[in-house]
Parts: sequence; structure tokens; C-alpha cells
Amino acid sequence: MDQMARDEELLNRIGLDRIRQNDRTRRRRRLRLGLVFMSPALALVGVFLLLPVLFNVWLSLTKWRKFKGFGEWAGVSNYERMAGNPFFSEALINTAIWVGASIVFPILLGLGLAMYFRNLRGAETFKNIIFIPRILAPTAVGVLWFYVYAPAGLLNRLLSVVSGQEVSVSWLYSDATVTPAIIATFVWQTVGLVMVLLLLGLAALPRDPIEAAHIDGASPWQIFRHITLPLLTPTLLMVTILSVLAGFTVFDLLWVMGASYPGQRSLALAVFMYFEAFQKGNWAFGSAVAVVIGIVVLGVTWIQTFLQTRVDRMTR
Amino acid sequence: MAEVRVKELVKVYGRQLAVRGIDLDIPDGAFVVLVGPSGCGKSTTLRMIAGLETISHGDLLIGGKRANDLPSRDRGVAMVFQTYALYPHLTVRDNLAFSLKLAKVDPADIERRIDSAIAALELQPYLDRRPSELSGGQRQRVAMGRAIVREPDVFLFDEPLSNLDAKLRNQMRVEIKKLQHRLGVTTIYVTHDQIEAMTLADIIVVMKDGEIAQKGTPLELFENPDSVFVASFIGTPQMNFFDGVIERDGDTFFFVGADMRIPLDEGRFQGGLQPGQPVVGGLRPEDIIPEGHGMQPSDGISVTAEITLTELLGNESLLFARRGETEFVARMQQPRMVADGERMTFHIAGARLHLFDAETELSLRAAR
Amino acid sequence: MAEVRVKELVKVYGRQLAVRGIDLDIPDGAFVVLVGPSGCGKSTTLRMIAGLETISHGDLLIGGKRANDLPSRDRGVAMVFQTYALYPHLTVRDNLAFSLKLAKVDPADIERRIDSAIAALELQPYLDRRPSELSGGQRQRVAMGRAIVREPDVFLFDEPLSNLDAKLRNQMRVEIKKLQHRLGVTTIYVTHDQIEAMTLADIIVVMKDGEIAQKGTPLELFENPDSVFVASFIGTPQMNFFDGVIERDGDTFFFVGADMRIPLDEGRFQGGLQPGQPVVGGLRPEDIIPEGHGMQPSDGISVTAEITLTELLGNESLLFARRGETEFVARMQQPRMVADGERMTFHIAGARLHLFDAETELSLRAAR
Amino acid sequence: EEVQLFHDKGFWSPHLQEVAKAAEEATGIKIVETPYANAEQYKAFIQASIASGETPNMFTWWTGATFDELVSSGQIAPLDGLWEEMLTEGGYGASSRELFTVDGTAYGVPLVLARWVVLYNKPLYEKLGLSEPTTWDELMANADAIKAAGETPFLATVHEGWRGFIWFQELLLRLHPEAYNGLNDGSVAYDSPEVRDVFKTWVDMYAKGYFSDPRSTEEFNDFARGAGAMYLIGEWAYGLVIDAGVPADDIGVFILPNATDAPNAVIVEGAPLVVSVDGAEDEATMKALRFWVSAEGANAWGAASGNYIGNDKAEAPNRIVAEVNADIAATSAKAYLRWWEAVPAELQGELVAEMNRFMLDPTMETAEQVMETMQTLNAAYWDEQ
Amino acid sequence: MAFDINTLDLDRIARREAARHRGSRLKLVAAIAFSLLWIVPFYFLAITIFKSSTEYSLNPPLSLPQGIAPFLDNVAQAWALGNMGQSMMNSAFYGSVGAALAVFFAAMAAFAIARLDIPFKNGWFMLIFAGTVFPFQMYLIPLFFGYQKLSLLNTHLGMLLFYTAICIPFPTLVLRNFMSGLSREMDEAARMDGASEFTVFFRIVLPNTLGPMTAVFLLQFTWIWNDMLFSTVLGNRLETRSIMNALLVFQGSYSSSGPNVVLTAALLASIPSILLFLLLRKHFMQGLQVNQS
Ligand SMILES: Nc1ncnc2c1ncn2[C@@H]1O[C@H](COP(=O)(O)OP(=O)(O)OP(=O)(O)O)[C@@H](O)[C@H]1O
Ligand SMILES: Nc1ncnc2c1ncn2[C@@H]1O[C@H](COP(=O)(O)OP(=O)(O)OP(=O)(O)O)[C@@H](O)[C@H]1O
Ligand SMILES: [Mg+2]
Ligand SMILES: [Mg+2]
Repeated sequence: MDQMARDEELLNRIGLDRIRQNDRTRRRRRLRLGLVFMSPALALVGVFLLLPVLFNVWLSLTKWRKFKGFGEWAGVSNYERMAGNPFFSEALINTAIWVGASIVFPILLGLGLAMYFRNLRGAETFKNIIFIPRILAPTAVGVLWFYVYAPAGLLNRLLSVVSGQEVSVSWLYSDATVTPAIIATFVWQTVGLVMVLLLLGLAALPRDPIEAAHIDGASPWQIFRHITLPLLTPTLLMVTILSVLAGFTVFDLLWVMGASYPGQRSLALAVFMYFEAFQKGNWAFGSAVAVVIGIVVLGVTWIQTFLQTRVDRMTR
Repeated sequence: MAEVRVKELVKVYGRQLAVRGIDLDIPDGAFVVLVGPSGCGKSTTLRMIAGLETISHGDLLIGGKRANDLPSRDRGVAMVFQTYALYPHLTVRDNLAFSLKLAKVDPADIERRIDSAIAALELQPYLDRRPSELSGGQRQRVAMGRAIVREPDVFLFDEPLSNLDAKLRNQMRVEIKKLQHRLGVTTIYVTHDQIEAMTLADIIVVMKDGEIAQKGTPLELFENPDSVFVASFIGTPQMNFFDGVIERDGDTFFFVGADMRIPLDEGRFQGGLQPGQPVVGGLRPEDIIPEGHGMQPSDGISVTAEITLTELLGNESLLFARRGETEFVARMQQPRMVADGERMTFHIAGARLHLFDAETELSLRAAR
Repeated sequence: MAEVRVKELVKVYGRQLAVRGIDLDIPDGAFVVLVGPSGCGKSTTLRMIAGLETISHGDLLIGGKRANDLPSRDRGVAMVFQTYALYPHLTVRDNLAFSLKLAKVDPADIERRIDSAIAALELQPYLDRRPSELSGGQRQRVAMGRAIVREPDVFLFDEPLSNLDAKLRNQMRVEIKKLQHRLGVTTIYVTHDQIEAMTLADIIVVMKDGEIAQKGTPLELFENPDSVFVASFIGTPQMNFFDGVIERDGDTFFFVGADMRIPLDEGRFQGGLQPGQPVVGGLRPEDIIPEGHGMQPSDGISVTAEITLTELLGNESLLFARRGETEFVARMQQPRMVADGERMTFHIAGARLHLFDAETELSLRAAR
Repeated sequence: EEVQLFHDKGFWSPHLQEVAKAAEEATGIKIVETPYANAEQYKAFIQASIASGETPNMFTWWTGATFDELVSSGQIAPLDGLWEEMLTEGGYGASSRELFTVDGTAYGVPLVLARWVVLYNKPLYEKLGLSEPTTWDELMANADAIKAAGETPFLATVHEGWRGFIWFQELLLRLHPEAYNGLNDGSVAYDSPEVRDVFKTWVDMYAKGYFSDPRSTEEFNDFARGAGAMYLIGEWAYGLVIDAGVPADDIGVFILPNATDAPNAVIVEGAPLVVSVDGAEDEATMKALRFWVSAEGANAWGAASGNYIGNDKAEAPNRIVAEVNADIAATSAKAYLRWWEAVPAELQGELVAEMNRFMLDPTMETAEQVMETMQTLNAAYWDEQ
Repeated sequence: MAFDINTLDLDRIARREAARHRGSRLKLVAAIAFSLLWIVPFYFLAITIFKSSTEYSLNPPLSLPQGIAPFLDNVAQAWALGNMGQSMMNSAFYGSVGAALAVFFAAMAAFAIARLDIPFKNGWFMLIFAGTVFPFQMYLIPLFFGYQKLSLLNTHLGMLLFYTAICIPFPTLVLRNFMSGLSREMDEAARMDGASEFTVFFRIVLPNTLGPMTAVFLLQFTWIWNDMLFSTVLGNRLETRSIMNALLVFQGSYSSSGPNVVLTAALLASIPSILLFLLLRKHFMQGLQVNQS
């Protein structure tokens, strides 16, 4: 109390306003300097990334007239159209399946692999093998797996050999198998990254609590369940979010592998949007679909930040 | 409560020997401190006892039972780590309860044990916090609490204080000592800080390169170091060392070196004194007494030297002095201001001179 | 070479005062140590002098010139940081040369200056290494070298030793002191370690909450602390404090508290002694002398107490004792083994008793 | 001088470059062909260009509904003058002009004029003693014979997603020619009895095992391998199957016969080459265009790609075109626009996807679903107009 | 001492320790089995590119090729028909220049945000980072029309600008995190040594950020190299086509060439990124590591 009164008196005497004024001038100078360093990044990001996003939102509220261009205000009619479009809802459901699968499989498999390889001597080679698909372009991966899934392709032949009878499943041509098949490819491609990230996370875990648990009498499974897993939560969360975003926006794989699937447009929202805009020329409608994807992705990102801070507070 | 015996303990990493045959006999309730420079194998030894490292060779007996191949949890040991190793995602209470829950201890009993640990360590206000919300000292206490609740036969500490600041370290040191007194649990404590070792231990084990350099009570080690290594390791500021030779003049042996000629009491050096033998003489700073600042020793000589620097510590000063080529440190009680360059007379307590063979660096005090 | 004057130095962060008006007058060539607990504004003060923080209010004069608005590089100051702040990508040589190259110093001159710094700091073998290939102590030396080559008027040190281990810290402390003696450069040194402050400073400035608690030579502060805060901060182990009151019996004043009744020398307390006044009495551990272990003080009283814990330090021991409700620490010279629970007699050097007003915690020694 | 030619027919790039070479030699105009990766991107590019008023000088397009839309932008130059010359001097027939005419004005010249025909495996026909069918029943009889010999009569796949309409349009034209045009202007529904009949026949043919595996990704190779004896496709495929390894002499051709007694008919795919209003002002562009339609140009194009553009003064680019020309002349077959071009662009992709779906599961059950979906889309589209 | 350390049989001890790891040998076998499963598609790729079209269609997909001769043929076909030479050059250009510029600009921005103590640090960062929070789908249409308007469509410059822009936000995040981890006192030391802010950036901070810069450069390079979506939308003409776009076109138009040729093309298109990964694995992994923070 006493101290506060004395501070008040001191501040009055030396003039807080003047000090504030000086600080403000200094801040302004700092900002000017900072802008010099930030300007190339700001300019490029602003013009090529942020402006288009705004433009996209605007487009989604207009009407496109063929060969005439945008401009006619359409309100939310593009969004209303979505509601009635059977392919949209199908794409939405498929996207949800995608996202669910791209969380569950890569993470379960990746976690299993990471735990498995963690203390395995000489595991480097295996890790590399499992990671390499991730380096490849989805386009190339799609092309490769396209032939794996071909009617007379690798998979059917393998199954024929194993089962002893001719197998000729239309992996990429039928409603029942096309999504699982592409998801399998997606898992094949991405699980390496998930595994590596989890391995990094595991390696970054403090060893001591684990040793302490050992001495405290925990069995390996109990250590995993009660110590490792909770400590790994932030990494798991981050990996989950990466997987969700990847699942939402995956396009190349679907485009390449789904090329001959009659329902291609409804494989996922990303494809649906591309179809509507670039194939059918429904530019404004396509923009609206893009906005919907954007909103969902932003929502997920927001949930992530929310959870991340909570988890961090818990485990740090 | 248990005694711990260690016989010929060896740890091999690949073909590298980290611990080279340690023999220890720790009576029930004793406080043993392993001390030594970094990399000398202290932690490895402790971790073998804890069951965190396999034992390459030798025997470990805890309470008379061979424990080499027991898993940690069955050895009856509890450990406090340098980094405290608390479970970051659990509250203080859950940290304490963790081992008990795993052991399926009766909840009421868990309650009771936690309560008594909390009371002993004054952790009451922090029970529902997570480790991240605690200060270093509080974390240290929780780590100890986690060890206590298990009511182990043996406590193991691996540099538990080295992450605390000086003030807290002193304070926790006292607390650990008191706690061990009260609980009477056999304790093995690793540190590289000789002050901690001196103040805490019943028995100090000084290690060097994976072997035991000397073991004994703190006073034994301070008064009768077996080697230059132990002599320089224990005590601060470090013992002054002077190169010299043994000379004999009639019945009297002398240490001659650093422009000094100090008469020796032959009886103290059972290793036998050989005239002409090159030796290292050792004198602790408190055995070089500035004139007028402490009792003049009954035997010994006086020398004058020039002061190069003074360190004032309040109740005493350290005098850095030079005499010809030789530099040494002396401790000044009831200090006065000393100017750099001043020449002072020092009394040397010859009876407290340590002698080491110049080649083996082992003490001439006892035949070995 | 320059004197540094600081007048009413204030630092405001937002509405928060970090430094509350510091006045200092540092003569040319002096070694001033700012010491105080964490957060008391030491670093902030130093950084304002360095030009790393703006000065909210007050004047800074270096060599008589107002330096408030000069950029760092024009102030003639060089700084050694706690983390050394070496340039990790540059070799030792390039670290040293960096500032000189920026200042477009003649290459031959650069060579010369670096050579002399290297010679002074024995850095020759490490010239082509990068900081990551150096040990902590070597890094510390490079950081000093980087300051030296600039041939500044003022050296600033911000806890330069706190990242070193105890042994190295002692050693570097001596080196810094010697170096400053040789170069004679005005030096401002920040630390929170009172031992460093005591051993290094010509003048110690003890800070608390952004203000100066006391300044003076190390001995002045040790012998005559102005407040409980300074008394407890300087000296280790800490001074013992006892709550009590002043009593008067005839012409003699007594301190009565903790079951003791210690006669006072009124002349020492110019603040005036009021019978019945509640006070805090302070006694350093070395002023509580175990019987037989040191000179019995001429005035003072004797008390007996039970030993609760002993800390052996080799040349001396610390005795933790209890007497009724009161606990205290005493220092025992030429120690012997003391069993816990043993009752011992202590002589109390009453002439060295410090008295503080119980409310303001200020010393009664001088009127303030 | 350079003239850019934008197109989306990447597979013809090398061939177009040959023509460009010939053009440079003949006229000094350098034609720079600029291929686009896929039709969607290309359409988008042209649309955006026109919307921003920067129409390319010369580019390719499609006939049919999309052509009308393109012309309605007002950015495309009328080419009546050129056609005048082509009709009088050249070997072009008025019927090919029809394909590029909107409201009586011609707006484009042919990039290609391909008839949709059946390429068949001659040696197999000979082995089985079959002859080219002239009636639907003969066709079915041939198919039966081929099937009985253990071979597959017809090749048909859904590869690349656009092929689904091929048999649909032919079956419709052959079974119910009266409904063919109506389907494309909304007057005939996709679940009308005629369409249902088409699917019935189609299901029937699949049931009899007439068709090859629809999932193949290698139609041309399949033909080479003999995976199907008859290959219903544009005549431009002749070169491609030869590339795939079929000896040129082993390939025969016929136009699919009618199942009714309606007049003879053939489906024609015409890709127009158009010029923008600005391009028409540009002398070089017009020179290049003139070269394109000249006999010299047509010969160069035909020699390079085997494509026919309707100039009968030029040599027929290959045997197949010559034979088809002769057939058409003999039967005076009426030209019908390909379904792909005739159908509104917005419906194209979605309807063909449905037909593909049927081909992958050729049952009447699927057919019903497919018809329903197609009609829903169709009705929704026409409602909006 | 009774015990002589030299009598220890180190080999026996080593064997005993090894016996404890026996379990891990079993694990190794399982790991091999699992990675075999992972490799099958690669194996399929590896054998397919050595087959001629007829060989491919006549034999089971997993049968060994009869020789390696068709490989060159496949390469030649893919190379020529797919126009791979030019599109590889294009992608290499977009990838190296775009990623390099992006990382450099990102480093500048990160420096300002992390080390210059500017007001609204987080705001500026979020503004730049907002560049990647939106899904790519939201950029496509506006960019396409915008590029058309600005005549940037199908130009090298246009492609480069966009790739540079889209590669800025992530490195900014990474480098900002890294730079805030660098000792602040290092900058202060440099300032006291007389360095201007530019000197601090170029001579102090930048050299110390090379590691993560390399790592993000590699990640961004492969991203650009592997991108198909934007290159099909913005750079479709032959001269500007990227390698992945070329591959897509090739698969579309020439799939009649047979899987052997298409897969050869896919392999050719993937070789640079695989090589980069194998050669600079450490940096890649570092990139992932910083990715985490
Ligand atoms: N896992 C290991 N693999 C190989 N060598 C090891 C391993 N752990 C320790 N060592 C080696 O064994 C020796 C003893 O290490 P230890 O950790 O016991 O030393 P320490 O005395 O505890 O040192 P510090 O005071 O630094 O903790 C060192 O030389 C060290 O390098
Ligand atoms: N940039 C800042 N913004 C706001 N407050 C600050 C800032 N820097 C320091 N402070 C506050 O100013 C006070 C003094 O800080 P300073 O760093 O000078 O302490 P110190 O004495 O050096 O402590 P330590 O021993 O921990 O280094 C502290 O209360 C601190 O919280
Ligand atoms: Mg250790
Ligand atoms: Mg500080």
C-alpha cells in the first residue's frame, strides 16, 4: 500500500505522460523498422493469398454469367443451392468419412509403429522405408496405386494367388470400395510422417518420469498407459490436427485415382468444388463450396488451438 | 530398512568400463554419499542399485537378498532424481499416490501415508497443483515425498539438489539430513559437490574413473586423504600443493620445496620416508596462518609472502599470496583490510602437512 | 576510463516501476557491484547504463557527458552477459574481431588488440574454435575478451559467473578481479550472489525493489548493515535473528529475547534506545562461539543449547542448535565431532549484537 | 510472324507442330500451338479470357450447345466469307458448314471432322467367315458368332471418365432415331420409354457377354491384344490403334447399321477452329486459317494425324477415312451431332458419369437408378432455363 | 585389491547383454515383414519400369522382367511424350527459386517479429500465417481469374510469385519459433558492438538460422515440386507446365502407352525428391522437428 502511494507520487513527479509519449515514439520507430523487414512477406502473402480469399468470399455471393463474368449480386443463393444438391451432401458425408479415417488409421498405425520402432536397434532402414512414400508427390503415388488397384492389377493378382481363385474386384470403380481403397493409399503415404512425428515426440519425452515410474513399480504397459500416453498428448493432438487438415483438403490423390470412378465429383468436397468450378463452369457456386470448406477448416483449427492450450497447461 | 552390500560391481557399456569393481558395505540406516568428478560412474553405480541399469558383473544384496535380477519395483528402493522426474500431467497428490495405486495399496492406507509425507514436507498448500505450477524447491519436496510414501528400505538420491539455487540448496540439504535422521532409512546419495558430501554423509565414498578412491567418514577424508586426488577434491578452497623432496638432517626428516624447509614428524608417515624422495606436500589454507590472526601452531615455520589478492568473506578472508615462484592461498580469521602487494608473515602448521609420493600421488601417511 | 554518474534513474514498464530512482557516483576505475534478490532491478539498471533499455527518467553521465540518448556503441561501454551471448557461428577470433571490424579499425590494430586480449585470457589454443566447442569457463573468457578488445571506458557485467559450476566460479572470480586491477577500467557488476559481491567489490550496492537499500564497502556492509534486509542478505550462513525488547536496568540497556538478556553498549546505537521498544536482535554465527572453540568474547553472556544437526565443512562446522523455542546457527572453528542432542555452551559476543527496529526493520545503530 | 493456336488436344501436339511446319514453309506464318492439359482447364481459360475481353486470336472449341454459347459472347468472328471461298473453291460440303453455324452464320472451320464408326478385327472376321453387317440383326449375329468362338465382340470402357456415352448414343440413334435430338433439347426425358429401351438392349448385350471389361485403362492396347473384336470409336482412333501395334491392314471399318428402317445415319464429331473478332482483323491469323482449310493444309494435317477435316480436294488421310467417305457417299447417310457436344455443357459430365456407372454394373436395376438420376439432373437444368 | 578388473571376460558379458536383447531380434523379423508389405508397391514399380508394354500385359504384375532393356525405351517414351525435360526444368525453377525467396522473406519477417520488439508482434504474425490457414480451394478461382486479368496466367513469373507467396507462412512460423529461441543477448551484444539492425540480421541472426532455413527450404521445395493443383490451374501451357502437371497430362492422354511407361514417368518425376530426401535426410527430419514446435 505504502509502496503504491510512493510510486504514485514518484510517477507524478517525473511525469508519466512524458514517459508514455517517449515510449510511443519509440514504438512507432520500431514498427517502421519492422515493416521494412516484413514488407516482402506481407506484400506477397497479402496479394496472392489473403486477397484471393476475400475475393473468393465475394465471388460466392455473386452470380456468374457465362462469358460475361461475375458481378451480379446473388446473395446467399449459391449456398442455398448447395443444400439441394445431392452430390454436395454425398461429398460432405464422404469428406467426413475421409477425415475420420485419416485420424484413426494413420494415428493408430503410426503410434503402434512408433512404439515398436522406438527402441529397436537398426530400425532406421524400416523407418525410412515407411517414410519415403510421404516424400513422393500425391500425383505420382496416385498413378502408382491406380495400377495397383487396376482390374488386372497388382492387388487383384495377389489376392488371386492367395485365395487360389480368380479375383477381379473393381477397387476404384465401385461405390463400396473406392473410398476405402483411396484411404488405404492415403494411409500408406501418410503413416510414415505420423510415425516420424510421434517418434520425435517420444524422443522428446523426458526419460526420467518413465524411469521413476519403473521404480515406482509400473509394468511396461502401465508406463505406456499412465505416463507415456498422457505425456505424448500434445504431439498426438498436433498429429491429429495435421491429419484432419490433410484429410479435408486432399485432392491430388482423389483426382488421380478417382479419375474413372463415375461418382468422382462426390468423393470429397475438394473434388466437388473443382468439378463445379472448373468442369462445369459454375464459378460462383464453386466459390461458395470453397468458402464452406474454409469455414470447416478454420473451425477445426480453432478447436485445435483451444485444445492445445488446455493440453499444454496440463502437461507442461 | 535394510543394509546394502555391493560386491565387485562392474558396468560395461560395449567394451567400455564405466564402473570398475565397486565394493561397498552399507549398514542399515547409514547415509552414504558417492562423490566424484563428472563421469566417474556415480550415477551408473546408483542406477545399477536402482535396477535402471543391468549389472554387468558382481553382486548386489539388499537386506541380505541377492537383487541383481530383481526388477526395480521388487527391490524396495525409492529414488529421487536430479530433474525430480515428477509426472507432469498429475497433481502433486496423484504424483504421490501413483506408486501406491499401482501396488494396490488400500485407499485408506494411501490416504494415511500421503498425509504423513505431506505433513513432513509441508506440501499441504500445493496438493492440487501440477508440477509446472511449483517452484524448484517445491518440486524437489514432492520428489522426496514420492520416495517417502513408498516406505522403502533404501533411498537413492542422484544429485537431488543440483538444480536449486545456492540458498535453497543449503536449506534443502539440512532438510534432507533431518528427514533421514528421523526416518532412519538406509540412504545412498550421489553428488559432485564436496560440501554436500561433507555435510550429509555418515560415510563418504570418493570415486574416480569408476573406482573407489577412498571411503570413510567426512573427517577422516578431510584430515587424512589417501591421495592427491582426494585431498584436492575435499575442502574449499583447495589444498595448496608444493613440489619438493624429503631431506634428512640427523634424526629429523624435512620437507624441502617451494623455498621452505619443514620439519616432519616421522611417526605420521608409516609409508616410510626416503631421503631424496620426490614428494608433493599439501597444506590446507587454514594451516597457513597469517600472523596475528589465529593461534600460532606449536611446530612449523614462518614465511613471508606478498599478497596478490584478497577475497573478503565477512567473517574471514582468503589471502592469495606469492612467494618467489610459489603461489598459495591462506585463510585469515577475524579479517582486516589487506592491501594488494602487502608483505605478510604466515605461520605454517608443519604438523598438518600432508605428504604424497610425487609419482603415485598416494599419501605417505599409511603403507598401502 | 571514465567515471559514471547516475541521477534519479527510473525505469517504468507500462505503469510498473522497475527502478525507482537510483543515485550512484562511481569514480574512475572503481569496481561497483550491484547485488540484490531476483527482480530487484539490477539488470534493468545495468541495461539502462548499457543503452539496451531506454531511460524513463533521470540522468546518466559517462565521463561527464550526458549519455541518456546516445546509442550503446557511442557510450564507450562493453558488456559481458550472463549467457555470454557469443556469436555461435563465428570462431573465437572472429567473435573478438566483430566489433572492431564494424568500427573499421585498422587490421593491424585489430590484430594487436586481439593478441593482447588473448594473452591476458590465455585463449591462444581456442582461437579457431567456435563457441560450441568451448567449455563454460572458456566461453566466459571469450566473452570477457570481446569486452576487452573494445578498450571501453566502462565494463558492465550481468551475472557473468552464474552459469559456471562452483569450482570454476571461484576461479573466474579471482581472474576477473585480477584483470580489473590490471586494466583499471571502471566496472559495474551485477550479481545476486553475496559472496561474489563481497569478494569483488570496492563498493557494494545492495538493491531491493528497485531502490538502493545500502551502499558501502564490503566490510561496512558486513559489519554495519542498515537493515534486517541487508543483514540477512550479506554473510553465509545467514545472521541469526531474535525477536526481543529493550530493557533498562539502571544505566545499562539490555536486549531481552529468546531467553537471553544481553547487555548493550549504548554508544553504538545512536538511534537512541527506548526501554520497552520491540526490536530484532541479530547475531552472526561466528559471534556465537562454542566453548573451547575460539576466543571467549570479553563482554557478553553464555548460554547452553541442544545441538540438532551438525554440518561438517572440514576446517569448521556449522552447529544447528535449539534453546527452548529459539533455533540458531553457530560456527565452530577447529571442529570436533558433535553428536546430535548434545548440550553445549556457547559464548555470545554481545558487543557484536545488531539491533533493528522491529517495525521498520532499520538498524538502531545510526539515526536515519 | 507468329500466330498462337490454343487447344486442349495435347495428344495432337506433335501432329499440329507438323502442320505448323508446313504452314511456315507455305506462308511464312509461324503457328505456335499451345496445348492445355485438360479440357476443363482449357474451357476455364477461354471463358475467363473472354470474360475479361482478351479473347485469344485463334483457338479450338466444341460444336453443339457450347458452341452456341461461345458465339453468343459476341467475341467470335463470323467466317461466312471464308466459307464462301471454301464451298466454291474447296472440296467442302454444305453439310459440314452446318456443324459450325449459329443462326445461319458460320463461326468456325473444322479442326477435325470425325465420323463415329466401328473399327474391327479383320483377320478374326475372316477366320469366322463374317462380313461387315448391314443390318442390326446381322450385327447381333456377328456378335454371337464371335462370342461363340470364345472372343469378345465389343470393346467399351469407362476409362478417363468420358466414354460412357458412346454406346448410349449409338443405341439410341439406331433404335430410336426420332428421340435422338429431342434428348438434347429437353423434350425427351432420360427416363422415357425410348431411353429405357436403349438400356434394356444394352443390359441384354452385356448379359450376353458382348462387351469387354469396362474397367480397362488401355483401350487401344486392348484392341491390339484382341480383347474385343469391334471397337466403336471416332475414326481418329485409327492412328492410335496402329501405334498400339495393330497392323494397318488388319483393321476394317463399318458404320453401325440401324435397327429400324429409318434413313441411314452417322454420328459426327466436329471440333471447330474459331477466330476472335480481333483475330479476324489480324492478317497473319487469317492467313494461317486459310492455310489450314486449304488442300495443302488438310493434307499436312491428315498425313500427320490421320484426321479428316471435310476437304475432299485433299487426299483422304488414310484408308479408313477413304472407306468411310465412300460408305457415306453410297448410303447418303445423314450426319448427327455427337451426344457429347449436343448435350448442354452443364449436364455433360454428370450424365456421362451416370452412364459410366451403368457400364460398371450393367443391370436393369442400376439402369433404373441411372435413368432416374439423369432425368432429375436433366429436368432441373431445363427448369432453370 | 582382491578383485582384478582385467580378469573380467568382457565378451561373456557382452553375450549376456545381447541375450537380453534377443527379444529384439524377433521384433526385427516382424519389422522386416511389415516393411515388406510397405515395399510391395515400390517393388511393383521397380519391376514394371523394366517391362515392355506387351511384356506387361502378358505376364503377372509381380513377375520379374525378362531384361532391363525396355527400361530405356520406357524412359525415352515417357521423356519425349510427357515433355518431361522441360517440365522438370520448370519445376526445378519454381521449386528452388520460389522456396529460396520464400524462406528468405520469411526469415526477414520472422526477424522483425521475433527479435525487433515491434508492437503487435502477434498480429503481424497472424496476418502472415493466415496465408495458410485457409484451404487451397479458396485460392483457386480468384487466383485463376486474377491471373488472367493480370496476364500472369501461364507465365513463369506468375507461377513463381504464387509459389513464393504460398511458401512464406510456414517458414515464417518455423523461423519465428527458432529465432525466438536464439539468445536475445546475442543481438544485444552485437548492437553494443556497433551493429545496425541490418547487420544484426545479416551477420548475426541469419548465419545462425541456416540449419532450420535449409530444413524448411527442403520441405518447401518438395512441396512445390509435388504440387499438382496450382500448377494445373495457373500454369497449363507447355512452357510453364510443372512436372506433376505433366505427369497428370501424361497419365490422361497417353495411358494407352501402358502402365510401364506411365509408371516410368511417375518414377522420373519422383526421383529428385527421393534423392533429396536420401541425401539430406537429416535436414528433412530437422524440418519435421521444427514443424512440431
Ligand atoms: N548409456 C551409456 N552408454 C555408454 N556409456 C555410458 C552410458 N551411460 C554412462 N556412460 C559412461 O559411463 C561413465 C560414467 O557415467 P555416469 O553417468 O555414471 O557418471 P557420473 O559420475 O554420474 O557423472 P555426472 O556427475 O556427470 O553425472 C561416463 O564415462 C559415461 O560416458
Ligand atoms: N521488459 C519488461 N517488461 C516489463 N517488466 C519488466 C521487463 N523487464 C523487467 N521487468 C520487471 O522489472 C523488474 C526488475 O527486473 P530485473 O531484470 O532488472 O531484475 P534483476 O534484479 O536483474 O533480477 P534477476 O536477478 O532475476 O536477474 C522485475 O520485476 C521485472 O519483472
Ligand atoms: Mg550422474
Ligand atoms: Mg538480471
